[in-house]
Amino acid sequence: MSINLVAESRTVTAMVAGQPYLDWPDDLYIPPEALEVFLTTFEGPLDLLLYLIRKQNLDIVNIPIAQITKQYKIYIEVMSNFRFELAAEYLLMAALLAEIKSRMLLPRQVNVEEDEDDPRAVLVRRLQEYERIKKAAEELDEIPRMERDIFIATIDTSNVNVHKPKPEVQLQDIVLALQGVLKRVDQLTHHTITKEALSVRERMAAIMIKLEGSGSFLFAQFFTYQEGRAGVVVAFLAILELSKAELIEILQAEPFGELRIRARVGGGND
Amino acid sequence: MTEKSVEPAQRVNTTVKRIVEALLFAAEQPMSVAQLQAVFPELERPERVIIEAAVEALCDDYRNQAIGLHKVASGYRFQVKTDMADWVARLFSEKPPKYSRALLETIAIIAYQQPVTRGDIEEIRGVSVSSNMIHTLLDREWIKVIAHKEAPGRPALYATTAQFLDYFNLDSLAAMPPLQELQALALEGEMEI
Amino acid sequence: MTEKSVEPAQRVNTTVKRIVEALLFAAEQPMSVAQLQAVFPELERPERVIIEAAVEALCDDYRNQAIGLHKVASGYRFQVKTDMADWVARLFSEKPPKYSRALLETIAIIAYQQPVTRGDIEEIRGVSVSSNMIHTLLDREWIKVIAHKEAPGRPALYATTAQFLDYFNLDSLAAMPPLQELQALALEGEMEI
Repeated sequence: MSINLVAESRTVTAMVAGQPYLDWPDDLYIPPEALEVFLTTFEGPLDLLLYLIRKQNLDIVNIPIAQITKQYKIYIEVMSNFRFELAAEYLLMAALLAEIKSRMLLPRQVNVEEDEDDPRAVLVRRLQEYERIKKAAEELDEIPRMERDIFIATIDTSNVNVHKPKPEVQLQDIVLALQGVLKRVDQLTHHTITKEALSVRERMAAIMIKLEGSGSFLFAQFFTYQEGRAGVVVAFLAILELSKAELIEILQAEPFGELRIRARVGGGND
Repeated sequence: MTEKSVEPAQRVNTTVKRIVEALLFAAEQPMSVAQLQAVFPELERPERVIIEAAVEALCDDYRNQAIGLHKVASGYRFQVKTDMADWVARLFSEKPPKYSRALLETIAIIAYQQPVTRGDIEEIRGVSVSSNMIHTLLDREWIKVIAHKEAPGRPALYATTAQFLDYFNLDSLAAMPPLQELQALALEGEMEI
Repeated sequence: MTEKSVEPAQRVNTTVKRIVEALLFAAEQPMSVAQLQAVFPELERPERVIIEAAVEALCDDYRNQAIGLHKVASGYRFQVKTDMADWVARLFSEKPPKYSRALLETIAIIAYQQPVTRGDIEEIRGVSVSSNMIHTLLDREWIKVIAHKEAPGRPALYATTAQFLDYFNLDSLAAMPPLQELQALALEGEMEI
């Protein structure tokens, strides 16, 4: 199979390897409009190559590199024409194909073992490996699984007078778990919480619980002298935070009147 | 016990019985006759008596098994027979279950970042948080919904409860290990507490 | 399927069978023979073969019911027979989760090639693997880190868990669909350039 593309001086559809293409190539198997949806369905360059090979009934263990490279490049070109954010992997593959092609063009050395030295060998092996995983994934999707095909037979044990022990947790477990999260989150700084902020957050929760369901409270009712200056600051910050988060309303019935605080209800102003 | 013998055997539709059996085992709640009926597509919906006959036949089928079909307030449910209660109790006392890492991470985030929405937790953890996990924590009364965020969907804002602090013997959230030290530890990589 | 016929009927201890039945229904997880044994007090603990015989007899008892005993990786569980799945699915309004190709390919690579590093997965798929995906899999407890490779950066080596097999109703990795054979290379001279 060879590709013949006629170049004439009309509007150029795509530039492939410096060559203008005026029409969509005949062997582009999908209408260009469908490309947008289509191209995003590829799981990577190997997937795209496999598609090209299978679509043309080519033999995977004996792929014509020149032909497949040309096809692949057309797709890549089209992808960038559609301004797709082309993953580097696709470009890397294009480079690899070009390299293999150029090596194929070099005169062969006579007494070298064929397969071992064929620059296609590594690529073909990778394509095969990928294809079998792709098939395996498809099969895995088909076999019966929980939530879709398999349902566990459950019974009620509440008539049995036992209390099921709740899982036991050490504070340390929670700390370790959080550490795990922090380790994962690259931008640690985004989630930096100071000890002081923690007490503010706790107070925020306490205020919300106090306000729950029960009308409003006087501003002063959120402060207690026993807590001292630090306590007042924490309570005040908590009220400001809650107000900022639009969880509470601070009301004043008349000028210089006492402030009242109540939970914001309903609405949703977003 | 609802176990009665079924007289007119020919009234029992075995297909319906089989379906009812599967439904009663798969449902996590008791199911009423009406609920069982509603599962069938309208055109092939069996009459009430057919469902009732199927239920009775099932009661009979399980007469000698370790579990049986019982009628409770809201419908029918398979339960362990009472003579098996002690064994089931042993099963549950044998090994206290464990919480998953995912659940521990979730409670840790709620404790340190409260009040947070499920979305906040997902953002920090980088994976979705199952409703199951939230339910487990709500059930245990370690967290509660303290408000709803004024944002699209009005998501619930979760905070830890007094019970949570009690469980860990803390008198306030401020008594939780401070985070700065944690971060330092996390950065070091090795974790000894 | 573990459904085999039990030959020496006298070996089936009906009391043990009844207890095993109650335990398997009550347990929220599949139970292995060892776990079933462990529920019995030490002095009256039945031998392995007794439990196994009980399990086999139970398989037989439920042969014609809408539910049956099934063996998965972490043990035995009662589940709805597959021909009833469509009916049961009608019970739940939520659609079962769908998994992306990327996730399925990743878990397939881990299942078939374990233990593997993230790099190995990327090598096979030809694209980078997001941390998100790995976390989703860790979170579902389908995979776990079993070691770190002695290589620069000490990358984590992932393997699948029993929960993964349980989810896919398999009792061992060997029960997974076989991988297709790799064809031998047949590279002939390049054709038209």
